[in-house]
Amino acid sequence: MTTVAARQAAKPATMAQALQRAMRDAMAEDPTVHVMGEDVGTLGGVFRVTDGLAKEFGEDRCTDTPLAEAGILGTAVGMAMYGLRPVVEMQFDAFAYPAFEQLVSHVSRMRNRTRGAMPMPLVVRIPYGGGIGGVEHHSDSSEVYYMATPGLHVVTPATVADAYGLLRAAIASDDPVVFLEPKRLYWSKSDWSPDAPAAVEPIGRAVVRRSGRSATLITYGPSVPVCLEAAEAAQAEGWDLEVVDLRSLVPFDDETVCASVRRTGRAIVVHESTGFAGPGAEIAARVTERCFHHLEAPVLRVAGFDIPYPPPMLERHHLPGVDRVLDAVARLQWEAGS
Amino acid sequence: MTTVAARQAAKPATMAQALQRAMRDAMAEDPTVHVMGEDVGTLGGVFRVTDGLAKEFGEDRCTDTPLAEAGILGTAVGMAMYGLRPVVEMQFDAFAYPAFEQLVSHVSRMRNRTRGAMPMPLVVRIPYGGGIGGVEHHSDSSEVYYMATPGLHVVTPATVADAYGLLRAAIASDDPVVFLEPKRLYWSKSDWSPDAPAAVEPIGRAVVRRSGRSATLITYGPSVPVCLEAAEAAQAEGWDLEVVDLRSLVPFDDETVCASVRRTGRAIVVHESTGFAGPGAEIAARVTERCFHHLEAPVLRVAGFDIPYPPPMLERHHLPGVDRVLDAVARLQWEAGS
Amino acid sequence: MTVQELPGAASYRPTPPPAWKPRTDPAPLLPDPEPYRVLGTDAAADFAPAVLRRLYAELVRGRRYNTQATALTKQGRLAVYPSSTGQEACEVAAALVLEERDWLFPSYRDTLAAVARGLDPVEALTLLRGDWHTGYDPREHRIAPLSTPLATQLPHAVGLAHAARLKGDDVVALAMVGDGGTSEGDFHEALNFAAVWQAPVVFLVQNNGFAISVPLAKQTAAPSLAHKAVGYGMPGRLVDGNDAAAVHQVLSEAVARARRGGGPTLVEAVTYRVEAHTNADDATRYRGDAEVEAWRQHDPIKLLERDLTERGLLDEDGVREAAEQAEEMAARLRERMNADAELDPMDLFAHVYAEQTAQLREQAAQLRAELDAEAEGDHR
Amino acid sequence: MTVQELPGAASYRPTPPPAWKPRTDPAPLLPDPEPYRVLGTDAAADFAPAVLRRLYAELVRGRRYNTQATALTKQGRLAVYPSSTGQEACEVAAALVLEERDWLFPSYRDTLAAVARGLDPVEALTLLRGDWHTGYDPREHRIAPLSTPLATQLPHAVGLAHAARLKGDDVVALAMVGDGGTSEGDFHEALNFAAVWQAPVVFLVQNNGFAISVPLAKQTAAPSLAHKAVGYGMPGRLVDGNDAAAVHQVLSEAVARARRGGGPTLVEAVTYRVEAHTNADDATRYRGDAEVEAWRQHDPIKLLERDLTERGLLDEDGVREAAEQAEEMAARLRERMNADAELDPMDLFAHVYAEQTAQLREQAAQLRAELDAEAEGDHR
Ligand SMILES: Cc1ncc(C[n+]2csc(CCOP(=O)(O)OP(=O)(O)O)c2C)c(N)n1
Ligand SMILES: Cc1ncc(C[n+]2csc(CCOP(=O)(O)OP(=O)(O)O)c2C)c(N)n1
Ligand SMILES: [Mg+2]
Ligand SMILES: [Mg+2]
Repeated sequence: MTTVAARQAAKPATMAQALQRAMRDAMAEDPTVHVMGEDVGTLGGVFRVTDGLAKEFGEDRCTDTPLAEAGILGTAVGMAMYGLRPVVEMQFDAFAYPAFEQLVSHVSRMRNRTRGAMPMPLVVRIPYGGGIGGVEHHSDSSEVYYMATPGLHVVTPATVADAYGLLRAAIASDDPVVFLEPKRLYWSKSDWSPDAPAAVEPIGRAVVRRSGRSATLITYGPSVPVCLEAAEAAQAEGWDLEVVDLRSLVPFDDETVCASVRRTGRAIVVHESTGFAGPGAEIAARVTERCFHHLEAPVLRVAGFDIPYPPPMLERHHLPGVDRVLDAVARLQWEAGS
Repeated sequence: MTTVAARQAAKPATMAQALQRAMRDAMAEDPTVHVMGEDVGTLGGVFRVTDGLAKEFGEDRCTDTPLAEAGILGTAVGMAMYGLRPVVEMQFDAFAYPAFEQLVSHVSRMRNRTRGAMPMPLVVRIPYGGGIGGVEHHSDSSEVYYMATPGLHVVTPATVADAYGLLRAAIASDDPVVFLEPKRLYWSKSDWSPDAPAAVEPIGRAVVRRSGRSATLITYGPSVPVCLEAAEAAQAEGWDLEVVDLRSLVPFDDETVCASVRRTGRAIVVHESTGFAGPGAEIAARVTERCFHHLEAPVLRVAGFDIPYPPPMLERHHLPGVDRVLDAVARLQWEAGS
Repeated sequence: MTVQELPGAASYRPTPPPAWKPRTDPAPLLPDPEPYRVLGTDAAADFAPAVLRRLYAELVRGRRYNTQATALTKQGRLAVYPSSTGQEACEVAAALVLEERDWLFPSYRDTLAAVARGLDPVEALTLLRGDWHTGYDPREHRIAPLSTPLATQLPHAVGLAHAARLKGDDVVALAMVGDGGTSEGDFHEALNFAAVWQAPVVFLVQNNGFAISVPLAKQTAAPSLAHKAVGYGMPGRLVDGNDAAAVHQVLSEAVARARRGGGPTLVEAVTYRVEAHTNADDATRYRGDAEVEAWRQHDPIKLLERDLTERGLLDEDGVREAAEQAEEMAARLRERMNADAELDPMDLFAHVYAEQTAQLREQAAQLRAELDAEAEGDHR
Repeated sequence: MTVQELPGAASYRPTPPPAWKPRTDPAPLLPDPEPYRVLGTDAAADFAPAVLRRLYAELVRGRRYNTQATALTKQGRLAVYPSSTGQEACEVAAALVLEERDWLFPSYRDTLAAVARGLDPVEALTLLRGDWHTGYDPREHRIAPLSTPLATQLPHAVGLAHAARLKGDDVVALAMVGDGGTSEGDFHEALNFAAVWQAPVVFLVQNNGFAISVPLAKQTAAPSLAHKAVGYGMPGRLVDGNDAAAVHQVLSEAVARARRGGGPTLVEAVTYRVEAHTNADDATRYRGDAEVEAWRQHDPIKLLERDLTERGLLDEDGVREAAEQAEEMAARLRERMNADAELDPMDLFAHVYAEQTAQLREQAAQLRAELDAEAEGDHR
């Protein structure tokens, strides 16, 4: 797609900028890509992720909609029926709930319903998770609702480069993708060039972010940096932890995850979402099913507590931090095995 | 509550009748109990579960609402704020999705939000599950969405007696209860007297429906009869299966479940819902966490496939039946252990 | 020019009250106090005879289709059928006012509208027969999938019409919904988006008096459902839904308006569901015979037949011919529906995603193995 | 008598077109073409001076409350504050028209309305300070929790009002929502339920021109938001939202109507959000200074002050006194908000359910242990 000559040098960029660039590039390449949502046009989104798109491509390509999430997703369905590729922004996690019926009853089922005649190539971007001091309803980790809905892909980046690559892949996908953007990583920076992601794989592959031999931390999105930090700290206590960033919750990359767990013999799933019937339940269950005889200890889960998301001043007690991850590592029955 | 003299002899009754009776008795005892929903009044509900209530208690106590599920649940929230105990009927599983925001953003959080000042003593009755030849959107098993939402109780009966007892307990609860009614058991019959349930425990206790020593089938709602049948059939193949009916998915009765699994050393979770990130994921994960060293084999899951619910003519291939349960039993690594 | 700049979209501007300016005039948006009628009025004389004759043939076929489909439920050939008997004028007119390039968004009750638009009735009935969900390619026929979640198809229609307009295509979408469906939030959001975007959509509400058992008086307190239009800034039209000519005319005007960039219209057609909600329903629980009988006297076929006959546009031969054609259609339908549907259980995994995931491949293999075992008869 | 039989609820009956009967007359439901005004008109002379004086004092306090709260965000004492500067007339009038037994359902922007109703400002700001979600007992104050999901509070208000009426209590609910919020399905469903049930509710839409950055022209194409009322069968009223006397009068009439069983009313108050959406917003991205400046000239306090002064109801002393009282309130608020909130992390598990589940007890014990370790400084 890009020639070597055109490649840009890597420069510091935020995740928000990489996401913006992904939409911009997709819109430039493909006139059927349309961005829509509340405040995405003139304002550029409350997180500025769509900044400049309306100016560059016009309001018909990047549209401020009326304030109605079911209407936004419902009209996007109709647009996809006519051959467009809508990229819908939900302003915050909890404000995607009004669109739940359209998502579950139509978006996820349209292809199957019509035996493939009517695919739903649309992306629902949802800023999710906590840690930004948001008031109630602004910090939900709602990924399990989408994971439990067959027909959807569920994707979440943890790095600037993945933010670009995964969003490009999501927009290119012929299936609906729920694209979860970790709010508290929006301003995380790294050196990155928009050219690099040409190498990013299509949706569905996890990646080992840190190799280790003692145990595997299975994680994604906002918890990836936490796990990497925990792995560094664990070194001091003699544990050499491997960190797997799932990137895609659906489809799930059993291969990468199980290869790691079979190697280490121990695993912990780490995420912000509440634990009970949360994403970690599936991950722990399937890893156990597939790697049972390699496991020296049960797969543990470090998750948000099973409570409504706390008010800002208390959220640090809820969010799984480095200490809580290390406490779990200590509980991995080290006396028992290898 | 009832004197011995007033006790009625057990007579054959359907689950639908027991549910109706539970509402009737609750309404008679407590004037704050109000039933509301689409067609619950004059018609008595499309499954006739509210039959006769409007006639007996008047339309203000059993109300045909406008056709709008968010409005139904949203107004019920307001009624509960004023001290009533609304019992809301959603006509079918998939038609509860429009009410998702009200359920997740308000019903489940109101008590916590107000530090206990404003509880939400309401019941959301949802006929769920397949096996009745329903067209698309009439057979969803949506329980995991509710399980993953802290603040809700999630309950589902498998017997006529439990239908009565659990619904009485749900209406009496000071917390919101999602009450899932297995559609295909509505017409299941057994000898039952409305007096018996005085003995039914409050929400939160599982029950061993069949004792066995070889392995535990953990199940609930519409899959309970399937598991009991499978257990009978397994006898012929030399397996003595225990069947645990969870009855309450939230709170989860770890005690009963783990006691059984520790005894048998093997477990299979059986439910209709899709498997991936389904209820069985949590159940398998927590049983493994708690009983790891008692397990001779990984906890297996027998669930609906990870697909949108099939059309009526194909649903039998999707639903976990006796054969699929027995196939899973055979995979429990019998060579490995005790 | 962006859609936001198109005429109508931006007429409502916030200005400080000190300089409050007259905004969209609500008067032309309000429906007439009486449902519009053609048959039996002077307007009938102006109506193109060819259209009336076409309507008549389709109404007769439509009625026969309804009775045949209901009969198929009794024979176990359909899982369920929500009949549109008594509402054929709306069903047929909705189909006939559209061009081939236009799109129809039926509600779950509107298989007849799809059939009148030319869809193979067996394909139209797939959902209700139960061999698959949607039995046709929506794009080939420009008919959105028949589906049960009420009012959810309305935003789809708006989005599609909007997309067509953005692409510069001369396409109108006609979306159908019941009186009960107007209470859903999706109705509201769809109409609002349509008006703000000035999308070429026509919303047809068939007010048939009931949502299953719930009468209109418990559904709304509005002067009429058509009055809802003014709150979105679109015209509302009230029409006698059993007067096929009137429905045809009102819908044609709305379609023409949408086509020329005039934006959406809300049409309320007052009609009546003569049969029970579906074959599974017992209508005697919630309404009396007298009301049903009164409506049977206002039958859409009778109304049109009387008019055509009086004006010499229909004679006994014509009536017989229409009946025979309808009977033929019914016989063919019966025959084809009596054949067992061909089903491949492996299709369950074929269309969940564009590319089958590893997870679904595993599960498909499991089912394959089960089916093979079953076929060999060696399964438990 | 059931609610369904109460006057108004059942006025819309399905009858066959042959016998079409006149239904609810839409004319009285339609709003006037111009926003209603009192200040600067003849109507002002009839207005009770005591009410005007009370409004004035509250407006001045309200403005000061707004600026103080915004200042607290800059000092990190509030997580976020959505100011109602410029909208104080609506906020204050909404609070004052209610009796003690009535209920207020504010939107997320309406902390001022809650405060004007008598709620402790620190309790009102708890959500925005971030130490808990709702800082007060809603039942004690009859103020529903301030909460952000837009329009979701409207069906709550309807349900509560309906419940009160069923119980025979003489209680009215007043529910507030923004212009943007009217696009949500919940708005539609709430108004429809209210009208069908003839619930004693007043809906107050503060049309402040914007939903964050989205201007009204992209939100609706309606002649006015008040015109939505007719589609539900309730009266719509349009009022100058910066004219405190006019808002007070229109809301009072609507409350009185609801109280005497006359059913719900939709009031659109035309106003303007003078500040940015919240302290985190940059309003220059989507609107120019000129528009803001024009509205500043139509300031609710200035309007009322001018009228009161001209009529001799307010002199320099009165102005100073009001300012002083407001300053005192602000000083107290500042002081109290500068104290750190007392927080117990174990509260996280205290109110999820009436009775703590075993699962939560386990998790609470985990946090307890972590906190103890942290306190002992021996944690990693
Ligand atoms: C969202 C949703 N809620 C409930 C139902 C169940 N249901 C099916 S038909 C029906 C009544 C529909 O009434 P109306 O909209 O007037 O259409 P009609 O049946 O009269 O054609 C109901 C409540 C549904 N299909 N979808
Ligand atoms: C359901 C929902 N969607 C989106 C949001 C995010 N949001 C917060 S305020 C706002 C704009 C509200 O505009 P309006 O209703 O006019 O009220 P105003 O802010 O002008 O008082 C939006 C989109 C939300 N809080 N709730
Ligand atoms: Mg109807
Ligand atoms: Mg606003």
